[in-house]
Amino acid sequence: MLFLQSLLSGILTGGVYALAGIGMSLVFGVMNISNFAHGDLMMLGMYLAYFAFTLLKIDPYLALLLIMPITFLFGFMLEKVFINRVINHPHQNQILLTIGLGLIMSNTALLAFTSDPKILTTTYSSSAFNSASGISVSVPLLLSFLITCAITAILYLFLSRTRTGMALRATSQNREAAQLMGINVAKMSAIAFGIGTALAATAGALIAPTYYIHPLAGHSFLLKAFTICVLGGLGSVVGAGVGGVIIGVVESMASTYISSDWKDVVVFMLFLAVLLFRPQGLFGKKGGQ
Amino acid sequence: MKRKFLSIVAAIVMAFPLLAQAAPVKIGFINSITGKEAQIGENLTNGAAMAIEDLKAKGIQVELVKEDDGGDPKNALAAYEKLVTRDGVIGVVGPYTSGCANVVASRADQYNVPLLVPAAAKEEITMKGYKNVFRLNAPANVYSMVLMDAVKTFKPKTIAYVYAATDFGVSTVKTAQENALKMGLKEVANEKYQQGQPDYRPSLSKVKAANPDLVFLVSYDADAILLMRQAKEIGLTPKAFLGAGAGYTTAQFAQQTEISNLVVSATQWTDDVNWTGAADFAIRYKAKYAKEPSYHAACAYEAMRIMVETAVKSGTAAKLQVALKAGSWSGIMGPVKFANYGGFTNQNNHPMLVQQIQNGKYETVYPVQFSKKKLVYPFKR
Amino acid sequence: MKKQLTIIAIVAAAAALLPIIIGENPYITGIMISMLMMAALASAWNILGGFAGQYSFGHAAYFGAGAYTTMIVLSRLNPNPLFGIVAGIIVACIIALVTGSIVFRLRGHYFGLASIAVAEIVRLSTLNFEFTGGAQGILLSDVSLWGIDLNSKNPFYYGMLLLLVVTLSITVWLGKSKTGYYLQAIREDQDAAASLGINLAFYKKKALLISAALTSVAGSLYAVYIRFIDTSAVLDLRLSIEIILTAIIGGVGTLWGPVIGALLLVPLAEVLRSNVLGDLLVKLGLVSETSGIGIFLKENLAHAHVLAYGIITVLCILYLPKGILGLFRRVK
Amino acid sequence: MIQHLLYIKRLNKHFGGNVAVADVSFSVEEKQIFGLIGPNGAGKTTLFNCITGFYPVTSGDIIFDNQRLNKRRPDEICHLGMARTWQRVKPLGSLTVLENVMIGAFSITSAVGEAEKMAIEQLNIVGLSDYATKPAGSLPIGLKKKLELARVLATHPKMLLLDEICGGLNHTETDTILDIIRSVRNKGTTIVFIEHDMKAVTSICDRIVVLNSGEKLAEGTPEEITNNPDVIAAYLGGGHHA
Repeated sequence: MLFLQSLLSGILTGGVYALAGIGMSLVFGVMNISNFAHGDLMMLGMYLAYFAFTLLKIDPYLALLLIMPITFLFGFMLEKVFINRVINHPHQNQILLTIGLGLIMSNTALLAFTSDPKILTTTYSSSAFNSASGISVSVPLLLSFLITCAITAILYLFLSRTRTGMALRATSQNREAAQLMGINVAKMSAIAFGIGTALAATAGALIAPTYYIHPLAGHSFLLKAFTICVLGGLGSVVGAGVGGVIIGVVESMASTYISSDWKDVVVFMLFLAVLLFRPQGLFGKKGGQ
Repeated sequence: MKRKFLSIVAAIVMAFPLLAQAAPVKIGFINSITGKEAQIGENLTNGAAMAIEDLKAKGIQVELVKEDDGGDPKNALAAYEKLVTRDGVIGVVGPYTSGCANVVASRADQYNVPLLVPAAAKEEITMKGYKNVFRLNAPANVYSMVLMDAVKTFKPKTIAYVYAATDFGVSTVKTAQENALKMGLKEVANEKYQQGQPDYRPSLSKVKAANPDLVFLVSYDADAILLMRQAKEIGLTPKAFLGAGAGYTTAQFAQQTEISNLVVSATQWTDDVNWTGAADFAIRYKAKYAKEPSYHAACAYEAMRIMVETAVKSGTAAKLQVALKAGSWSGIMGPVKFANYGGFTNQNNHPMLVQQIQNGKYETVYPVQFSKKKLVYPFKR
Repeated sequence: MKKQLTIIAIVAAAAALLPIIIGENPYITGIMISMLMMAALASAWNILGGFAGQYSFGHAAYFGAGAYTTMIVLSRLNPNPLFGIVAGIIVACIIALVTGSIVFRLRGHYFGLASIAVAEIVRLSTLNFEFTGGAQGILLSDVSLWGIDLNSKNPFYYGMLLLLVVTLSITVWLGKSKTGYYLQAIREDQDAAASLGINLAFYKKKALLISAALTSVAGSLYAVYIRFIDTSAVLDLRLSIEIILTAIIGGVGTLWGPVIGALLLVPLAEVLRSNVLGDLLVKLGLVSETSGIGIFLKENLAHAHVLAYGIITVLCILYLPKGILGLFRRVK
Repeated sequence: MIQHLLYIKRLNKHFGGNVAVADVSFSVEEKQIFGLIGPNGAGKTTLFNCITGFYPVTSGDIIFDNQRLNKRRPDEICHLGMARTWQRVKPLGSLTVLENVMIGAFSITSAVGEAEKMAIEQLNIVGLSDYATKPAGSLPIGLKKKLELARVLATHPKMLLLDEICGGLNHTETDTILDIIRSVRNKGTTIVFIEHDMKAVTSICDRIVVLNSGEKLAEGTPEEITNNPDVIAAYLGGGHHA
């Protein structure tokens, strides 16, 4: 009973983690950049969903149709203006640049929206399906899980069936070779960052109805997204998807059977264990360096 | 290199005398304007600002020097030292966070400038015998005491704790456990959590499985709403939810009627308490800032009012210390007197209130002499 | 090497005279202590980051190890802070050894991410354990050493100065030793370094141990100075990032870069925090206190200080990737 | 009996499903100049990486100076007396030329002064003394190759593995390098040599192994190899010119 309940809520929560992880993994694969602003991009999605709901009266899940293109363009622009200028710099400078961009975003949000957390309450925010055996499934969580699955499937098709998708994958495999084959890698980087941003924002918007919206709310997801990326294999979309669900379940199980205040420690231990014993991640292809 | 260093120091040294011009009476205010506690800090800012306005209307002039500590004790100390050595304030209100208040309190006797702590809950702050440290609000142990007292008559048997892994959370639960022991309550679950998680269902499911009469909660603003939502989702229905201050006493929480109705919470202040000016303060605050005042705002208002009124009469830090020690006041926080009792020094023995959300509104339900409504027990959806 | 050591000695001597010149001024002394501390932290980080090119994003763990060990030893075992400092070094080195054994098998992104994970494990464990004071932190009433009054600031000023001098001297010495050359070889190309007989893990660990030990001493001094610690003050990721930013903005891999970074950033943060700028503009009559801009400056400038940090970081990475010292080098 | 310094016994290296080196065996005599040739992707560099400890081998043995190298780290192998250069040169870019060579010298001395002396000596040998204080990253490719050579020579190796040390060089530069290699051999160092330039290989090598698609195709003296029809078919026919 308790086991099933935690397994279920772990899987569903993991779905949202997965989306955040996939966005980061894609950026990582194509651009070889650890994006420390990812959490702040999630925060952006949360606020967009909130304002779409309060000002335009659009359901947060429906608002995704608006949020995704807007944040894609935002990410595209971020890449063009900032990130691509450091694409050949050392990793640490790239990391610090994204940290700086993240600080600017979160603190601008603090000035604009104050540090009062916003709560997005929909009619289904705290509703659940309850089975006779006493297991409950949160309605918004289930919805966001299904949307995550759909988005992941679309992304997968996009990457494997379209020209741009294949070019993205080629760039991710070998940047130099892709360039020699005539792929515009600069454009691919911008597209990858745009998609990564859109996915982060989507994750933010999906979690908004069951979470709170705050300028620093994305930060608790940043390290999770990294863990997911490493777990799934840096750059692997499918890996990140599965990694997200694994992290969700591990967290949920850890808080049920160990203790909720140690669950993050368990996740970080898992992270280190993966780095030690399988540095290429569960779905990574390349041999360890 | 060296020259650069010296010039920077020189620039700072020279910048300050400019700011320290003669003024009526100077009071410092250290607050968390930025950082993790910025949200509560804003309530304190508003409360203090209203006090200054009200005093001005009464013809009492004061120069307030505001400092931000960002929730970092190192900054709080720098702020306090700047206030007392550079700005020449004769009294300081603040800081908000317990960590910052602890550090500043431990230095107050060194500089002999009185510190009035408006809302930090940690007991230690006024338990070290500091001559210059005064505290208006009731310390952490009172939160659980008053909550337990309020439900005592209903004879609950078991209790579960769900609380944030923060100083306030841990301290409050520690004293709650002591009180529960005295009442003969059996602890059936103890779930400490890290703030900011999206999923508390596993912890709540464990609590539900233990089927407690009382669920004792300590959470900050947003977490409180999240926890109660998920509690409703999984069908956790004890006889009472007891929320210790913070997240369970916000207007935002009360507005979520679907999940917050009948939740009981401890607070330093309510707008329907029969203390002088409390209701009026609430109305004016709402008009000015377009939101309900939290107890933090009321604490800051009253602390600032007492500090300034006393400082203006005293004129020096030493006299202010004596006046604060000797004086007694009555206002929106009820009667105030800084006394020594039960190990505390200069602590206002503030009676805390218990309120319950009834139909989306906080109603004071305990102690009886301050309340109009009755506590609804047991809790029902 | 002699020349560099002489410069350090001259600068240190001048810095040692400063408190005497300034006189009894706890506020300014306090800020100078923060500057010296940040300079020492960034310089200690630079030994690993600048020499070996291993960018640790988890140095708060060593700072916290020093701070916590010292406070625990002081409050339970021995009232002499020197014991606490030594115990802090030992604990920090143990954490560094464990961390090193795990993370130095990894390269590039992995090292940075793994160092965060280790630091987070340290932070969360400290928060969850009872003996560390957990979420409540550790508060200490009074400390004294050989009858010196540790309520005054000067002992800490000189303590931090000494730590900085030691750190800089180690940096100079490293620059001219086999270990230093080896670390630089590792920074430039790990495969080439290994093929030339350099035991990568051994030398990286050596650099980490030196760096961690120095960082922990800063943590110990901080703890005794402030006399209250909790995880958000001494183990937070923010601190790790602040250390890196200081080093980068000053100039990674240079002797004086981290020091210059601290001398600029700490006062800047203080100026923004205390809103001196806004007050100054008002006092000078440039902006009216009641005007929109005046109110905005007074109310919001403090809010903006982290924002300013972000903007400076971005500008620095884009236009000064080698730091301020890098700029001077380019001019030369 | 002839003393062999290096034995490669039935060496295999797989990457996932790809076989990069298949069952290769050969041995190198002391003081020999031993050539390792083959078309692109034949597995030469992979073999080097296995021998010098950068890749773990899938199966087989590597015996150097009576020691099994299979599980040794690159730095240990270097200390055993085997040094290598890289096909894509790896100068320690921001260090000076002298410092680069000192890094090599540090494997036999810990004293900075002595390492500097040894490094200057090596720079004289390869003719880079004029560039001693220049950052290594700023050198043109020909000088970088010389630097690679000086750096490994400073480790005083028993055996030197050279990965296309003449690649990208003009004739004069190639001749200088070959002269240096000969003189190094004459002082007692054994040399294994990967090279594309057939002329360089045949002019300098005592013995040659030809790899193709990871397998050993032929082994013999330069004359035997240049006349081997299999080699001509696989190697020369593959678009490369002697």
